[in-house]
Amino acid sequence: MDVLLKIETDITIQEALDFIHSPACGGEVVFTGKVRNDTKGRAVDKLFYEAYKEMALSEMQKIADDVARQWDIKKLAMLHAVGDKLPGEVAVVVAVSSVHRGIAFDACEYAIDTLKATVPIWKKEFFSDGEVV
Amino acid sequence: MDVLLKIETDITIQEALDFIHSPACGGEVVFTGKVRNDTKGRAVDKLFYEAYKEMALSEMQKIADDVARQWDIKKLAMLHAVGDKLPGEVAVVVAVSSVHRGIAFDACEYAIDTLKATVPIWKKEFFSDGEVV
Amino acid sequence: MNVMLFGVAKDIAGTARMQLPEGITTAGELKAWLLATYPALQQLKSLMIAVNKAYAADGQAVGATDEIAVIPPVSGG
Amino acid sequence: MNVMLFGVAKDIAGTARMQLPEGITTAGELKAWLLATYPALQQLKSLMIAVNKAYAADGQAVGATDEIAVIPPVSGG
Repeated sequence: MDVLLKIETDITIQEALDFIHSPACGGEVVFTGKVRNDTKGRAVDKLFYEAYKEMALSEMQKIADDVARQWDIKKLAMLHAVGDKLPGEVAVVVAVSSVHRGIAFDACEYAIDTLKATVPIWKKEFFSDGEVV
Repeated sequence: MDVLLKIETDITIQEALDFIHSPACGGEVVFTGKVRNDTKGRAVDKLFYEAYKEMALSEMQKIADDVARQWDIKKLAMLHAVGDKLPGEVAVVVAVSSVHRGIAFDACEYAIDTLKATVPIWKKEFFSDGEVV
Repeated sequence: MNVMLFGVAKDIAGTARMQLPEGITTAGELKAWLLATYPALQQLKSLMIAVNKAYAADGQAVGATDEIAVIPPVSGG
Repeated sequence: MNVMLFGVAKDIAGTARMQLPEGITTAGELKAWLLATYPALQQLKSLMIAVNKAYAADGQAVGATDEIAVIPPVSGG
């Protein structure tokens, strides 16, 4: 399985799509997490993402290893943004390609669920009412 | 729920991404089906997709109605290509956006599974050994 | 010529369009007529009839003014 | 200064880095020391210690040459 891991200020869906493209693979599933303009009804101005980058990349590699062990996925890209992100901007992209589509959904959902549970990245929410959480 | 349905010679992932984008939605799931360069070990030169277009759009609308009934999805795009398609080219794109990610995976997988079962579109496979199936 | 044939059904019948045969009044009768007239259709996993762009049950009435389609197993995606 | 603090743990302690306190020899001891020294940390759903970029069990040894991180609940994605 080919793996692209990235934690950078700017990430794009396109670079994930480009990486997972393969004429041998019929199915691609891409999850994109974007900054929402509200959290539980409160307007959000921006988020700030901080990462313990080296460990985060190491935890992402563990997820990739788990995916490779469980499913016949050909390519996997996991990208996470850091720094200030405005509503509508991309925070995370997980993309997989495989010969068949069912496992692509399973692997992609597993990867994003696990990323959110284990990868050392934190967000601060800057609400429009001035509070920061 | 906003819906984009399209059956055309050329479709792109980008137009689906553009359609489902919304600063109110945190999660986007996109399935892309591409032409594979082999089927069960036999090399494929190209596929040809034929659609009963008006009924296909009507069946796609029924899928959209089912999705809207079952999940709180904000936007759904279903695009299918017709005509000659080479290995690596996009055949189908199903994209959804929602506030939360779990239902986005469920809705996207339901939509592509149902599309493949009910929407009147047919493919012919042109194998490199000359056979057409 | 209000009956359209698609995919492998078109290839087996050798035509993309035909007139609704005389005496056929339901979708089920049309399907039976097609299977008898073009026996290769019996090898398909399924053969559906659509009337006015929607899948039709066997008992649904068909007539000369309906848009009728012969639908072999779909294979989109 | 081989202990790094992240996220809300950094905010609560008021520093991004500190020296491993004297007499602390395991990850569990460090966690206990942090919870006692900065009681607001007790309100977090979890507090993990990472040693050399991997999550550490309570019994894992820690020393002055290790890269140690204090990890409050993660919230990426």
